[in-house]
Parts: sequence; structure tokens; C-alpha cells
Amino acid sequence: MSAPPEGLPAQMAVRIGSLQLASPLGLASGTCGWGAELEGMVDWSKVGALFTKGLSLQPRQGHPPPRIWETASGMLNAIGLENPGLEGFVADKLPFLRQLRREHGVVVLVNLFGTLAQEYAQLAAALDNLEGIDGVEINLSCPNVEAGGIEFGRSAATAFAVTQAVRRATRKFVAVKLSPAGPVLELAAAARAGGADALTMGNTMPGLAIDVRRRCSRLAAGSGGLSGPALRPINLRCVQQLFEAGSLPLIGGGGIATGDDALEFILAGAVALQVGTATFANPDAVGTIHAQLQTALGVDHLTACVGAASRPPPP
Amino acid sequence: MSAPPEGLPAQMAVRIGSLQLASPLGLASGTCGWGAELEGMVDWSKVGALFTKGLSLQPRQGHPPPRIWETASGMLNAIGLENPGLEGFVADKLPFLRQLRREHGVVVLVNLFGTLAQEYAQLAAALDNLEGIDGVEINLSCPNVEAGGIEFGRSAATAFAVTQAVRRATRKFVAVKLSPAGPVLELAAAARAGGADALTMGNTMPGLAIDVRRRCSRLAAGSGGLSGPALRPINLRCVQQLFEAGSLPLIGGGGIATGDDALEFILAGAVALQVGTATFANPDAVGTIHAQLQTALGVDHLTACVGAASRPPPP
Amino acid sequence: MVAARRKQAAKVVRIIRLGDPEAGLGQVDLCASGLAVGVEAGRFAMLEAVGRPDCILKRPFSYFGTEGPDQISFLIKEMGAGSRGLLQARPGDAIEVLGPFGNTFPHLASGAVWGVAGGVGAAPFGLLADRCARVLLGTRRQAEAGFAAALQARGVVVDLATDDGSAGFAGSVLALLEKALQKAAQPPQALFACGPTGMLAATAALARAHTLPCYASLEERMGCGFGVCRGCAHRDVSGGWRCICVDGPVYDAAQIFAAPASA
Amino acid sequence: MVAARRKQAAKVVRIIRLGDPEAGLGQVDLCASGLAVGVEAGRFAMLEAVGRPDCILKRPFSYFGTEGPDQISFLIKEMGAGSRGLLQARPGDAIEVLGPFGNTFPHLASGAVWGVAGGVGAAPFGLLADRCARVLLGTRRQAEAGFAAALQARGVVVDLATDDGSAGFAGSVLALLEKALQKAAQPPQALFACGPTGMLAATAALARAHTLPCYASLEERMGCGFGVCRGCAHRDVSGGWRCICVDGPVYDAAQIFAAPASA
Ligand SMILES: Cc1cc2nc3c(=O)[nH]c(=O)nc-3n(C[C@H](O)[C@H](O)[C@H](O)COP(=O)(O)OP(=O)(O)OC[C@H]3O[C@@H](n4cnc5c(N)ncnc54)[C@H](O)[C@@H]3O)c2cc1C
Ligand SMILES: Cc1cc2nc3c(=O)[nH]c(=O)nc-3n(C[C@H](O)[C@H](O)[C@H](O)COP(=O)(O)OP(=O)(O)OC[C@H]3O[C@@H](n4cnc5c(N)ncnc54)[C@H](O)[C@@H]3O)c2cc1C
Ligand SMILES: Cc1cc2nc3c(=O)[nH]c(=O)nc-3n(C[C@H](O)[C@H](O)[C@H](O)COP(=O)(O)O)c2cc1C
Ligand SMILES: Cc1cc2nc3c(=O)[nH]c(=O)nc-3n(C[C@H](O)[C@H](O)[C@H](O)COP(=O)(O)O)c2cc1C
Ligand code: FES
Ligand code: FES
Repeated sequence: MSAPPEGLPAQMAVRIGSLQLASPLGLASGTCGWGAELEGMVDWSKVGALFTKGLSLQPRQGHPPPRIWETASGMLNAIGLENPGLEGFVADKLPFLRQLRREHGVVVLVNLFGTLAQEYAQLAAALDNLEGIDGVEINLSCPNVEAGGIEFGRSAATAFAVTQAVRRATRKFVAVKLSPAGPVLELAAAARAGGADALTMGNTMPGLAIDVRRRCSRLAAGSGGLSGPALRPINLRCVQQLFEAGSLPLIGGGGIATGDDALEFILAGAVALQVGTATFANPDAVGTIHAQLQTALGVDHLTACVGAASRPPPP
Repeated sequence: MSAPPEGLPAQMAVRIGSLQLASPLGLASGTCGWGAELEGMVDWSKVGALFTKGLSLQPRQGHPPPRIWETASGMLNAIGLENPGLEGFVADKLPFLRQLRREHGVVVLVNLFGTLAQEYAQLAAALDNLEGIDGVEINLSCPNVEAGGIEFGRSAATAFAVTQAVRRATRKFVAVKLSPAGPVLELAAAARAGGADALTMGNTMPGLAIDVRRRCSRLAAGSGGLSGPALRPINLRCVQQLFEAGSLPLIGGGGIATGDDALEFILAGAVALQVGTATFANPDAVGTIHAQLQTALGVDHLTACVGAASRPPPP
Repeated sequence: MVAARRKQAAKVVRIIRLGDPEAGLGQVDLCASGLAVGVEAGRFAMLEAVGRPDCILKRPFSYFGTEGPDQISFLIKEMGAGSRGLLQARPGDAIEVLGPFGNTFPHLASGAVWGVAGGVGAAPFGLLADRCARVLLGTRRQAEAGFAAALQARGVVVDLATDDGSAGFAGSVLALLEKALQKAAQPPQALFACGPTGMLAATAALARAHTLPCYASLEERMGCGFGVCRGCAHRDVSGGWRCICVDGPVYDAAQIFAAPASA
Repeated sequence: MVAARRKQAAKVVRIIRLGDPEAGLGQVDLCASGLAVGVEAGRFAMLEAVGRPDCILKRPFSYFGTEGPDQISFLIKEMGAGSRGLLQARPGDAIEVLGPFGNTFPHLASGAVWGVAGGVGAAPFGLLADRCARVLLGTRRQAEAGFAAALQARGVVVDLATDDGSAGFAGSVLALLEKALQKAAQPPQALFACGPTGMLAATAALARAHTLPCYASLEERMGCGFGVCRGCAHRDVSGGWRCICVDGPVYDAAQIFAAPASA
């Protein structure tokens, strides 16, 4: 996990399971569309991996507006997992992703969700036959219809079931994405048992904001997911907890906006990273962060820094 | 729970269980010391309740420095529950609290913690005989020695055991303080079953910050608790969730710094509030928030607003 | 032609407060090399006052004017932290500009159109002086009518309506529009509308009644401005969502606002 | 006498950049009615540049000087967002001041004391010109020695030491102190020290060797400044924690730094 992959420029290259990334920085699911939206505004050579918007078997319309609201150093979103469905994805979105992969070496991971474990598996099976996709990322923050709408990610048993079903359906790389709402250690164990290659830590934290004049929630859907710098200490702590527990390779994220933020996640134990909300204000946030991270690393190899944070020395 | 108490100036007065508060605003545990530290800098008439620093049977020294670190719109703390122990509390701290209660009508609640359920109960029993204390607040965010150091607040069974032990040891008001790290619904049910009078929602969220130059955590203890505005959407969402599940009366808090923040918590379902981190930058934050809240309420009674937030109307 | 979308660090040239200071209106002029390239009526930019870390997202504002290839102007109303940060900037301060984004109002013959604007919906009409014979602008009261003078300074003929009658026509801009359409010797060939959703829907209904084409510029909360956050969804007549930052913000109103079900 | 602790909205009178701009040093002068009341050497205030929402906590700074009852001065080094916000303020801007907090350096006879300062530890000596015959100030290089001139302007006799020898004595302030003590015709009756913990410990050891009383002003990260957050704990010789914002920041060094275990 921590030897720099062969044949790649050494300092920033990372290997995670079977994947080789030229840059540790990925674009987080739901914050980079299907890639094409960013064309011309991002330096693709700095994008190690692209995690697509969440994909379901059938197209989904998503929630009515307002869908987003800014909070203190963060934002809430309740987009409602709007997406074109498997068929629409293959017809309209995949061609550009193939081109990205071919021309820029961007690793493409499709973020999956469903309302039944079987739906995740069907999606993974369908994608398994397609060229131009390196793997999938399982989004567990979705209501499980068979469990009365409780999210897959709230129980180790369902997390295991989904991971195993996907693992059996695909030979490609499988990452499982956890929310800091946890219980992260149990879920991590379930994902490993289910055969995942890596964990993404992680998703947004449930949050709420209320318009006190109109006395209603700021989002049409009620609550939403908190992302951005406000989330960073929370996800960072989960990454370190997972790393110390000896988990699968970790893809870290949550509020990364600078090279120092990225390095914090690496020092806590992440091998690769996801940049989400920062892309909204700066479409080439990944390029900016890449340059800053390189400066912050100095002469060190990134892989030598993974999990290197200790307690502070006594004064 | 929502009728304004008799004989108190109506708009801002609240009743929660057996307690009558002249103001819904409380000073949160660990952010107001033992009251005396704020003397001369706060308008006590605006303080409905004071929640003391966490108290244990024996004195505790707490963690080495650094104990605090500021993050994006928030801060991490790992104070380590430094306190003078029961005897020291009674000798040195209680006299001032009695005076506060007598002269300003401030309701005094002692925040309790222990490493065994029995310790919580012993503390509660000892306090039960003391004049000048209106009740206790159980801090569940403490390592349970009998469960290998897992926090009481991570399991409904231990939360129930602690609550019940305290309930049996005291006739005074008992609030149980939950962390947004949850699982909040299960813990709320356990606290109710154990005989609590109210829930405080809530405590800090575990978080981490790393000094990338020195490659160590910012806090000597490693991780810490995240408080301040960054936490607000998270705790606010938990309050609404508990309110909608029909829980015990709720004391809401997390990042309250303005009257609008306070009103958000009330509209989400809180009857009373706690102001913590905001007091650090403005010792009379409660006074400021009180004035703003009164303006924001307009002609409404506060109690009429509890839980009044809905979904936004369609455009 | 779709202009290259880009991020530029612009400098504040000047900030002109408009009308009653309490109303919080201002014109913000920015410059940077090539900043005006690709700017057209209806398009918008995402703006952020650099060094004000109280916002993590940029905010959308319609282009109001250009001055040569390097200078652009916006009309901004203070609503919260984002707009306040822009209006409080001082000459020389840096403002980050992402854009231009979005589509444009159609290129109809000069003078063929009437504009209908509510509040901050005034902004895009600064670039439509030639296409619009007149712009009907509605605000609550005179104190909030500061954008009228800014439009007039760009050669726009403005008919003001105030809800409280403190200036111009007393009543809503819709009532003014209805009256004007009734008595017009030269009725317009189309309406361009920009303002709150309720006003746009009413304008669309009136246009339908008069069988006039109507183009409306929609508003939703935007997280990015370039199609990746999916925050800016707006319902269309088919019941689907339009992502108005890339698909709009300007639409044939008939695609968005359904004809009223006949009673 | 403990002065009433209070929160005041002060105005920036001026900000004077000191020395090499890159070193990020400045003197910040503030005024408000009665702002200087209760200010004494060793005490500190918690400061916040109003309208810069990038910090939620105030930051501690030692009082450096007063000018009549209404004006106070600080010496500030840019470390991060909090200090930057203060140094970037402009005349007329509002700065919130909480204080005065903490205890004071003891009132020893005029000229009886030598000061030992490291970096931002220079600040409290601005109020100690009469008590201190001289202040030995250590910095890394000349470019960072901007505080020396500010001290001299307040009548303080400064002996500068730079780690790289680019100005004054070449070496640490400790080495300079040791040399000065050895060759002093008039040795001091006590040392006052302020700076990084390591420097304070070494100064305490040297004072012990010379059987001189030593008073040290400690530094820890502070959340509040008035005793409620318990963030500012510092270990004392008994192994307990001192809450230095209320108990300190000035201590008899013997209470804090243990004598080295004899080898
Ligand atoms: C395509 C487009 C073009 C725009 N052009 C202009 C323009 O030229 N000039 C201009 O001044 N504004 C324009 N706006 C609106 C502007 O983007 C918002 O006013 C701004 O984003 C508010 O941000 P803020 O941080 O100042 O306020 P926030 O803190 O985000 O909001 C403050 C308060 O105002 C309310 N509010 C915010 N935005 C809106 C809104 N759009 N409608 C109703 N209530 C709202 C919020 O509910 C909140 O209570 C445009 C919006 C869009 C989508
Ligand atoms: C009683 C007292 C008096 C003080 N007086 C002065 C004074 O007169 N003038 C002055 O310039 N400063 C003084 N300080 C230090 C000052 O408070 C800090 O430099 C300031 O709080 C840093 O805040 P920031 O937001 O600028 O930096 P932050 O963002 O908080 O920190 C930036 C970086 O600097 C490091 N850092 C911050 N504070 C310290 C520290 N105290 N020691 C070592 N590294 C640190 C951090 O680790 C971080 O990496 C005093 C501190 C105390 C406790
Ligand atoms: C608008 C928005 C939409 C998102 N959609 C998805 C999604 O479809 N699937 C998913 O797994 N995560 C989704 N996320 C979560 C992000 O991928 C990321 O994990 C999270 O935002 C934390 O990172 P950040 O703080 O850098 O944004 C979304 C986040 C945002 C802000
Ligand atoms: C420095 C500090 C110390 C705290 N100590 C305690 C404590 O002893 N017991 C407890 O229940 N909560 C403690 N808390 C949590 C606060 O009471 C409060 O619940 C939390 O900080 C969220 O509110 P805030 O964002 O307004 O600070 C502490 C918080 C801080 C910042
Ligand atoms: S504003 Fe982000 S997709 Fe339209
Ligand atoms: S700084 Fe808060 S207790 Fe000392």
C-alpha cells in the first residue's frame, strides 16, 4: 500500500489496492458531476481519480429546491441523488469519462446507490462489463427499503450485505464510503469482511438549518448533509481512528481546501483524498491543492507520510 | 411543558419538567467554570440556568496542554475533565452558586461524570442532600471502565444503567446529555426509560486537528470535542430528530452565538438552551443573545415556538 | 458562441452606493485583463470578495454592464454575508470572478422588447438598452429604487412602479405592465422578465394572455454556477428539474410556467 | 488592585509596521474611553478584529504601553489568522478588547531588574522601562528584531542577541545573559523573563545558579482569558496544573521550573 507505484513520477503517486493514481487527489462524488461539466476549468493532470455523481439503476429526479444552504464554514445539501440512471449514464456520461481516462490517466470510479442490496449488485454487475471504469464506490448513506428506510450505513449487517453483493458482482475495485455518523469501526469491519478493497472516509454528516423568519427548514427536504471545512475535524478523526484500528486502505475527505488540509488527512492515515465542496468556489481546487501539497511535502514521498501523525511531544 | 410558568415575566420564561427558568438561556458545562469566574462580566438576570463544569467524586487534574485548538468556525477541546472533586466542590464552589441562585434566581445544575455507573449515583446521592442545587446533568461522554473504556454514551444499555442509578439516588431534576455522535434516538429512549426528566442535545462531536509541520495532533490528548458554530447544524438536526420522535423535554445547544441561532434550536424543538463556546469570546454572550432573541421573537411567546419549524412551502 | 469559462482575480475599480443607504444597493465595477470577454445580457458570474473567509461558496450576480474589454459592472443588493462582503470592498481590493456562465436573452430586433424587472432583477437590463424600448421596474418603495438611476445612466428607459406609491406608478409592476399593454400604441414583440419567481409566473401569464413571447431569467440558490452541485434545480412544465446555471438562466417562459388549468 | 475586567469596543489609532515587512511585526495602538484603566506590566488583553469572522476565539496579547487613560498599545507578530486580522486592520476599524486580565510583575525598585525576552516576549517590557536597567532581547535574525526599536522608543535599554549574529550579540539571549551576569559590575536584584517556555526554563536555571529571584511570564494557548475554558494549563513544580490566565501569567520561576535533579 505504501510503495510508490513503478513508472509514475514518485512523490505524489500512490497505489491503493490495485489502482495506481498519478495524484492522490480525487474529485468527490456529487461535486464534479460526470466530469464533462468541469472541462476547460480543471487541470486534469492533477486529478488522480474522479468519483462520479451517485448512480442508481433507474433515473432519479432528486429533491425540489432549495437544495443547498451555506452554514458556518460549511454547507448543507439535499440534492436527492438526482441522476440519469444506468442507461442514461452509459449513453451520455461514459464517453467523456473514457476520454478522460485515456487522455489524462484519470482513474474513474462510479459512485453507486440503491434502495436494496440487490440494486447495488445489479449496478456493479452491469458496470463490470464496461470498459473505461476502474471501479465502484458504494454510498451507504441511502435508505434501505427492506429495513424501513434506515440507511444502509447505520448497521454493520446491511453494510456487509451490500458490500458482499457488490464484491460478488464485480472484479473491479470496490471502495465503501462511510459517513462520520458512524458507527465507523463496525462498518469498516463489515466492509472488509464483505470484500471491499478500500474505505472512503468520508461522506457528509447529517445537519439542519432553519429559516427563523419563515420558520421552516432551509432545505426543501428538511435536513441535509454537512460538507466543507466545518466537517474536516470530524472526518479527520474518523480517518485516524480507522487507521489506528488497522483498516483497509483509506481514501480521506471532508472539507479539504488547501494543501495543509490534504496533508492532515494523509498524516492521519489516508492514502488518497477526495476534494468536494472546495471545487464549487474554485473549479480547479484540485490543481491549487496539488501545488500546495507538493510544497508542504518538501522532499518527502507522500506515501511515507501516511499515518505519520503522533501525539505532540511534551513541552 | 409549553405553558409559560405562572408569576414569571411571560415571553422568555420557560418551564422544563419541575424547573422554572426566567430565561431559556443556560451556560453550558465546562464553559462557565463554577460561576464565580464570570462574576462582574455577565448579566446574571439573563442566565436561566448554570450547568457547572463536570464533577467527579475525586479531584481530577485533566490533560496536559495544548488543550484547545481553533478550527474552521469551531474549536476542539480536550481539557480532560479537570475538577476539584466532590469535597472541593462543596467547600469552594457551592457557596458562590448558592448566592447566584438566591440573588439572581439562576437555576443550578451540576454536570456529573464518572467511570462507573455507581460513581454517578454516589455523586447524585451526595448532592441530593445539598441546598442550592436544583438538579444534575449526566455527561455520558466519559469512558466506562467496566466496558473497556467505551463511552457510556455509545450504548443504550449503559446509558440506561447510569440514568437509572442516578434517578434512584436523587429526587432532584435529572437531565441526560447526549453527544451527536449518537446513536441519539436509542440513547434518548434509554434515558427516558431510566427516569430522566430532560435531555440535553448536546455535547461536542469528536474531532481531530493535526499540526502538519510538527506532524502531531494539535491537542496533547490526541482528539478532542468539536464545539462552536461548525457544530450547530449537526446538533440542531439531532434536536429536531428527538423532538419529532416525541422525546423528553429538550435542552438544545451547540454553536449558539446569536439570537437567531437560539431561535433555530427552539423552532427545532428545544425548550431551553445552552450557550458554550460563545462565552469565551464574549463573557456576556448570554446577555447579547437574550436581547437578540427577544427581538427575533417579536410578539410571540417563546414556548409557542417550540418545535414550530416545518418544511419550506413549495415555491 | 459560448465564451471560455474562467476564474479571474479582478480589482475593485469603484463601488457606488445607489439611493437610500439603508436599502443596501450598490454598483460594483471590477477590472482585469479580458474580464468582459464573453459577457452578454442574461449571463452571470460567481463572485467572492477575497480575504473574507465568512463565505465558502461564491454568489451569482447578473452582468449589468461592460466598459471596454477589461471592465464589468454589477448591481448588488445586500442580502447576507456574500453580498455584504462585495459591497464593503474598497477600490483596489481583490474580487474573484468565475464566469461567464449561463445562456443569454435572445437577439430580437432593436427596440422590439419590453423589459419587466423586480428588485435585483433590474441588473441584466443594463446590457439590454438597445433591445428594450422600455423597462418596467417594480420595487417596494422609492428608497429601494436606486437601480432605476443606474439603468437610466446606461440609456435604459425606465418606468418605475412602487408598491407603496412613493415613486412612479403606485402598485405592482404587473399592474403597470397590464395597463401599459392595454394602452400601448406600439405593443412589444416580446417580454424579457427578471425577478422573483412569483413575478415571473405572473408576467408569463400576462404574456400568454396577450399572445406575446416571454423570456424569463430564473433565480435559485447556486452552489457552483457551472453544473456540478445540482443545487439550482427549477421545475419546468413537464415536471422535470432544470439545472438553471447551465441550462438557463433564461428560458422561454412557456417551458417553465404552465398555462393555468381552465376553471 | 485588581482592575474591573470588561469588554470594550476600541478603535484603531494606527498600526506601525516594525522592521522587515516579511517578519510580520507591528505595533497596534487602540483607543476607547478608559481603555488604559487597570493596565499594568504583565497583564494581557484578549483581542479580536471586529467583522473578521475567521476566528471564533479572541487572542491574548500583553499590554506594551499606554498613552493617557484612553490609549493602549500592543506589539504583535503575525502567526496566523488572529494576529493577521489585527495587523491588517486600518485606522478607525473596530477591535474588541477584553481585559485587563492576569497578574503583574512585582514592584521592585527602579532599575533593580534585568529583563530577558524572546521574540514576542518583548511586549510586556514596554511597561517596565523604569524597573528594568536593561532588557536582553533574543531573536533569530536582524530582520525579526523590529520590537527592539519599539522598546527603545519607550525608553528601554535593549541588548539585542540574534541567533545568526546579523545584529547585536551573536548567539542566544541565554548566552548573552550568562556573559552579562559574569562581567556585570552591578548585578541585578532579579530577572523578569518573557518568551518561549524553553527560554524561560533556561533563564530560571541561570537565575538559580546566580541565586537571583526570577519572575517568568508564561504562555499557553488561551480560549477565554478569564478562567472558564481551562485551556491554559501549565505544569508547576508540584506536578499540578496552573491556569495561567487567572493564576498567572507571571510566576516566581521557582514555582514552575524545578531545579535540575543533581547528577
Ligand atoms: C442567476 C442569478 C443572478 C442574480 N443576479 C443578481 C444581481 O444581479 N444582483 C443581486 O443583488 N442579486 C442577484 N442574484 C441574487 C444573489 O445571488 C443573492 O442575493 C445572493 O446570493 C445572496 O447571498 P448572501 O450571502 O448575500 O445572502 P444569504 O446569507 O445567502 O441570504 C440572506 C437572506 O436572503 C435570502 N435570500 C438569499 N438569496 C435569495 C434569493 N435569491 N431570493 C430570495 N431570498 C434570498 C435568504 O433566504 C436569507 O434569508 C442573482 C441570483 C441568481 C441565481
Ligand atoms: C499571556 C500571553 C501574552 C501574549 N502576548 C503576546 C504579544 O504581546 N505579542 C504577540 O505577538 N503575541 C503574544 N502572545 C502570543 C499570541 O497570543 C499568539 O501568537 C496568537 O494567539 C496566535 O494566534 P493566531 O490566530 O495569529 O495564530 P494561530 O493560527 O493560532 O497559530 C498559527 C501558528 O502559530 C503557532 N502558534 C500560535 N501561538 C503560538 C504560541 N503561543 N507559541 C508557539 N507557537 C504558536 C501555532 O502552532 C500555529 O501553527 C501572547 C500569548 C499569551 C498567552
Ligand atoms: C452537493 C453535494 C452532492 C453530493 N452527492 C454525493 C453523492 O451523490 N454520493 C456520495 O457518495 N457523496 C456525495 N456527496 C458527498 C461528497 O462526495 C463528499 O464526501 C462530502 O461532501 C465531504 O467532502 P467535502 O467537504 O470536500 O465536500 C455530495 C456532496 C455535496 C456537497
Ligand atoms: C472547553 C470546553 C469544556 C467542556 N467541558 C464539558 C464538561 O465538563 N461536561 C460537559 O457535559 N460538557 C462539556 N463541554 C461541552 C459544552 O457544555 C457544550 O455542550 C458544547 O461545547 C457545545 O456547545 P457550544 O458549541 O455552545 O460550546 C465543554 C465544552 C468546551 C468547549
Ligand atoms: S449552481 Fe451548481 S449545478 Fe447549478
Ligand atoms: S484561557 Fe480559558 S481558562 Fe485560561
